[in-house]
Amino acid sequence: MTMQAATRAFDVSAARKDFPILDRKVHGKPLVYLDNAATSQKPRSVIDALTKFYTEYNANIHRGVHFLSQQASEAYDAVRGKVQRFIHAGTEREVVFTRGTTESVNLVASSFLKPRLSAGDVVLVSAMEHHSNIVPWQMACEACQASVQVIPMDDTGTLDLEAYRNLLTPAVKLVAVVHTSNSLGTVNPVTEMTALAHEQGIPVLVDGAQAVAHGPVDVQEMGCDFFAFSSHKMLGPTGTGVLWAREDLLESMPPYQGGGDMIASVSFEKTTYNEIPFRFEAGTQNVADVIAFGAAIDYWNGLDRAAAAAHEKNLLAHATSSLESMNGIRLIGRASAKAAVVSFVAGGINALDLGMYLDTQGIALRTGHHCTEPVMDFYGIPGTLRVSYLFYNTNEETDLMIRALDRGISLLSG
Amino acid sequence: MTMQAATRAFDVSAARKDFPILDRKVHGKPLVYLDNAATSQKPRSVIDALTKFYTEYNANIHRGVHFLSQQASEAYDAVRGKVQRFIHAGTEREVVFTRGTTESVNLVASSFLKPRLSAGDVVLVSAMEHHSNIVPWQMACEACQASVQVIPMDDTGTLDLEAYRNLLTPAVKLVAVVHTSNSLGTVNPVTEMTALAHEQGIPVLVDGAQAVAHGPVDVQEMGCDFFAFSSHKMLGPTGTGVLWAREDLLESMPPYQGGGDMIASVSFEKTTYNEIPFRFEAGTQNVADVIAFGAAIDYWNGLDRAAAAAHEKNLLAHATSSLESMNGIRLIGRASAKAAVVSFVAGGINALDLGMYLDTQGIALRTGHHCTEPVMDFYGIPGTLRVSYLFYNTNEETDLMIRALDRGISLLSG
Amino acid sequence: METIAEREHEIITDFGLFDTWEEKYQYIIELGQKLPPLDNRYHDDAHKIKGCQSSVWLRCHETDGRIYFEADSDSTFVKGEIALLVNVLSGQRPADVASAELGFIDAIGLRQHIAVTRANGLASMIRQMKTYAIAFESTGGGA
Amino acid sequence: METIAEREHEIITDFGLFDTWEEKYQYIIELGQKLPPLDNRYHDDAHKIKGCQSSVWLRCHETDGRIYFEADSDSTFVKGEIALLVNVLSGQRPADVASAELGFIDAIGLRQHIAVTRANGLASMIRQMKTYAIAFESTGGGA
Ligand SMILES: Cc1ncc(COP(=O)(O)O)c(C=O)c1O
Ligand SMILES: Cc1ncc(COP(=O)(O)O)c(C=O)c1O
Repeated sequence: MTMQAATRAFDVSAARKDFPILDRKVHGKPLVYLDNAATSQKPRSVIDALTKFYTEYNANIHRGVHFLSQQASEAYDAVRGKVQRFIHAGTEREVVFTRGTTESVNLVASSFLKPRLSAGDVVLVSAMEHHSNIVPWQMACEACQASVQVIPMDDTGTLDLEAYRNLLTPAVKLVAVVHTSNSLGTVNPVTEMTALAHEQGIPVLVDGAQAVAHGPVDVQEMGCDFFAFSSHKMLGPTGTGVLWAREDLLESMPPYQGGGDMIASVSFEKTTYNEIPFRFEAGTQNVADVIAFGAAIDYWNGLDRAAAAAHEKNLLAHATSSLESMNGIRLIGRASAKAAVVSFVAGGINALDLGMYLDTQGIALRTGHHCTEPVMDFYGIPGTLRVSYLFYNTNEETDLMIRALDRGISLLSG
Repeated sequence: MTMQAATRAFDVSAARKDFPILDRKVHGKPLVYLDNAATSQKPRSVIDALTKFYTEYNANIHRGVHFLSQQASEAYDAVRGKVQRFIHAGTEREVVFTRGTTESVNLVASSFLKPRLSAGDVVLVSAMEHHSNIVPWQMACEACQASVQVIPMDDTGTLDLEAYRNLLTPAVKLVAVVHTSNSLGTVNPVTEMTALAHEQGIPVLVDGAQAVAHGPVDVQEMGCDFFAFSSHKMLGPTGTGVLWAREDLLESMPPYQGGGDMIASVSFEKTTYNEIPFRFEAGTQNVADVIAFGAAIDYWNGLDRAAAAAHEKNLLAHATSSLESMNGIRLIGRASAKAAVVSFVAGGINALDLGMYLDTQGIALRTGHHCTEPVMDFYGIPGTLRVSYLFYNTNEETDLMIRALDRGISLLSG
Repeated sequence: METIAEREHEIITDFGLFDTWEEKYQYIIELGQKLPPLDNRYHDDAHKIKGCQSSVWLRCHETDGRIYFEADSDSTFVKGEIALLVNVLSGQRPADVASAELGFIDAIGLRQHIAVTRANGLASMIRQMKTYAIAFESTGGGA
Repeated sequence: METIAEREHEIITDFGLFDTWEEKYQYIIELGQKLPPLDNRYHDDAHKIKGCQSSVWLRCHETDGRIYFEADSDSTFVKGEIALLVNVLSGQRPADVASAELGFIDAIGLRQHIAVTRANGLASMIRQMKTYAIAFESTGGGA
């Protein structure tokens, strides 16, 4: 990519036209959707893919000899290749469809970690993990008298790599770290962190739930062993997501759930399992949503991602400086490498009250702990307000939010 | 319901109009869809519910203060009540949303059975189970040196209740039995079987994957402890389904997967879990599909189910007698209590070859073991051809299938 | 002393003046800001209501067969909701509180607008108020 | 002896005569019915191809630097597919078989019409044929 390409302006109004929901009103006001870290909105092509599937070729897959089943199977199977190319995986066989990031992490905790875990062992996570990248490890560790240890961060929300290095002891059986934090916006140096873990022979899982929507991902370059993400946060439907795992590790893992399609043959005496990745996809697959997820990847491929990233950088800079210039606002998370996510608290004002006021103005943002309670405990706050952007957002939306925030703060201080 | 109501003719052409896909052509011929046991087609209202969600109120649920999140949360939560009423459960708290039947069974195997299983214990399943109601038990038993034992059936595909009685020993920790067999059509006496198991204090899981589309279900009347089914087989979207479990059992079960929304609070020192049923729904829920599943239940509620059942009975009778009158056709599964599912083999002719020929005629049926390999082993056949009906099918479709079958058989015998 | 139904009716009439959710929200915030504070010594676990996303403390006492509520929250909006409940239920007979249906909450369009977690909080508050009322009905004791 | 490309071209021409999938299906069935049977003693595990939904047995031998295939299946359609492959690959030089791209499968519209499980079966057959060819290339042995 040339500098030229990267600096070509992103055509945000064209992009907005692809997202039907962005035209709607809320409480009589135009919707300002700034809750993208919770879930993204969907382009028309994704919604149409669902309609097309159900009106034209809905069928159960992989075992049907008839045309609809064939068409559905091909469409479903083709998405595996799309995912492979999207994250630059070595082969399709490394792509497992799951319900989403949470299930991907649970699958690794159950099929990879648990059989390798003994008393005294350690799973290393960072201080800014989402509950979905904490609780599955706690559950696995509890069952084996192992423990979860924490890579500390500083007040800006930056991980302490020196401390991390020292934590990489032989007891560590896995490092599980978030690529892009959903509550702080921090982008962690996962490539470097993976390399450090690998020096000690420790495998690494990267939680990519937020990362995939904010820039290209290359799992081979990153070097990690597992990469988990959700369709719904990257323009696709709810109900599906991906576990990418290195082929040799996946081969070594026992199945997670049992049922149809994950078997080679079943008898009451002896059941043998299918090959990877099918071994990990028991039961009727979420066919429609996987196919629509494929449409979401097509949408990303049609987007000028460099320009979109530059646009998001601009959104982040504008939101940060606007909020900084307001009285009583304290930004939570000031890492130098940050995605377009801004958390803040407004003096002594209750975040929910303020969030509700913004809602009366049609502005959707999130308040609370964002499923990262340990982060809130770290900062000694019950929660934050969080604005989180995607390429279809505008600085005008930020300005509307800032004005409403201002009014809300005076109302609630009164 | 009065006899009058039950015998009012079902308006099948009106019903067909609700299913857009039934108008399509395959290989230039009108689609004849007789693969409903694999998956059902979807009424327009279900497809529209998905579109409406994504174009009007897509948001992440349960933690959002803003209007869209609120609207989505309410719509999602309302489906729990719909499911409760649909299966006549005692309370909404007993309804867990899963990916489908397979995951529901795995959840019970992992969170209910495994902690209660010791070496020498037994899980009792029937000879006609779907792989999804075999493999999860095998996996759990293998981990605990317990075993899966089998309730035998006779040549008609009817379970041997005398043998069942004798198998109900103190070693049995769970009975898992299919309500309606997907490969034989047999409707098992699950109420009676549950009562017998309960006399010995043994809990019962009923696999309702096929049952829910063929008649009303009342889990309280049935008396079972767990009931599992899939949305996609009952007019709803792929990717969701239900585990119903008796409240006290569910309360006693540890979580299945860890992550967002299934927790009460998380810290690195101590995590506490949410109450039922949320404890079992980790991560971002399949919001859109659950809501569209609700639309499917609405559709069932708007249907004259007694008339639909009578119509299906008629379809079954016609298909059975038509196939019986053909040379060389052998019906597999001749239980007296049968749903509208007919499996058969055609002399020495390869089922796949015949299925492919029917496909050239636009006729979609299934060939193979239908994820019930032990049933095929029992009959000593590699697989069957299977036609499976839903209320929107017609006897004319059966006639088209029979004529094509006739031509296919002569072609392949040549 | 007005009945519960009469008080609910008044609130419904008040809210009838507002066209938008914004106005209702502001009115509830005002009610919250005007709610008399609960003495600090009652901000403890014994008086805390479980199941609310915000912290809510509730205390009540009985005088002459009537039940009186005082409450507080870290959220002004929740205080406004409490103010509405206190307005309707405080000073009523325990039996009437225990059996109150509180249709005004739906009538003023509160439930449609507040997030589900909030609605659960509201339900928890109501449940706790009724629990107190039932306790008074049978024992006449304070909490 | 025609080259692989020439044989593929002929098959593509043949299939060009058919308008519908039904006709193509029938033609493949006819080819399957005409495929010379494989001697029964080769219907064993050593000659069975893994990864096919139907049972498929494949055997080959070399004469004068050319490789010859014989095969059988319990499915007539699969036998038809085998007949197409045998037609194209039997009697060719091992090196040519090993490097054949077999574009005719897509060109005659076979892949779009056969179920994915079948397509995998076809892929397994081709893979096995090429494996034999490679073995002959290096060792000249029979299978
Ligand atoms: C009887 C029976 N049980 C279980 C299943 C598994 O359901 P699913 O694949 O939707 O999880 C099916 C359908 O495939 C079935 O027919
Ligand atoms: C960083 C991070 N990890 C994990 C998750 C869990 O993803 P999901 O809820 O889609 O399973 C989320 C989103 O909720 C997230 O932001």
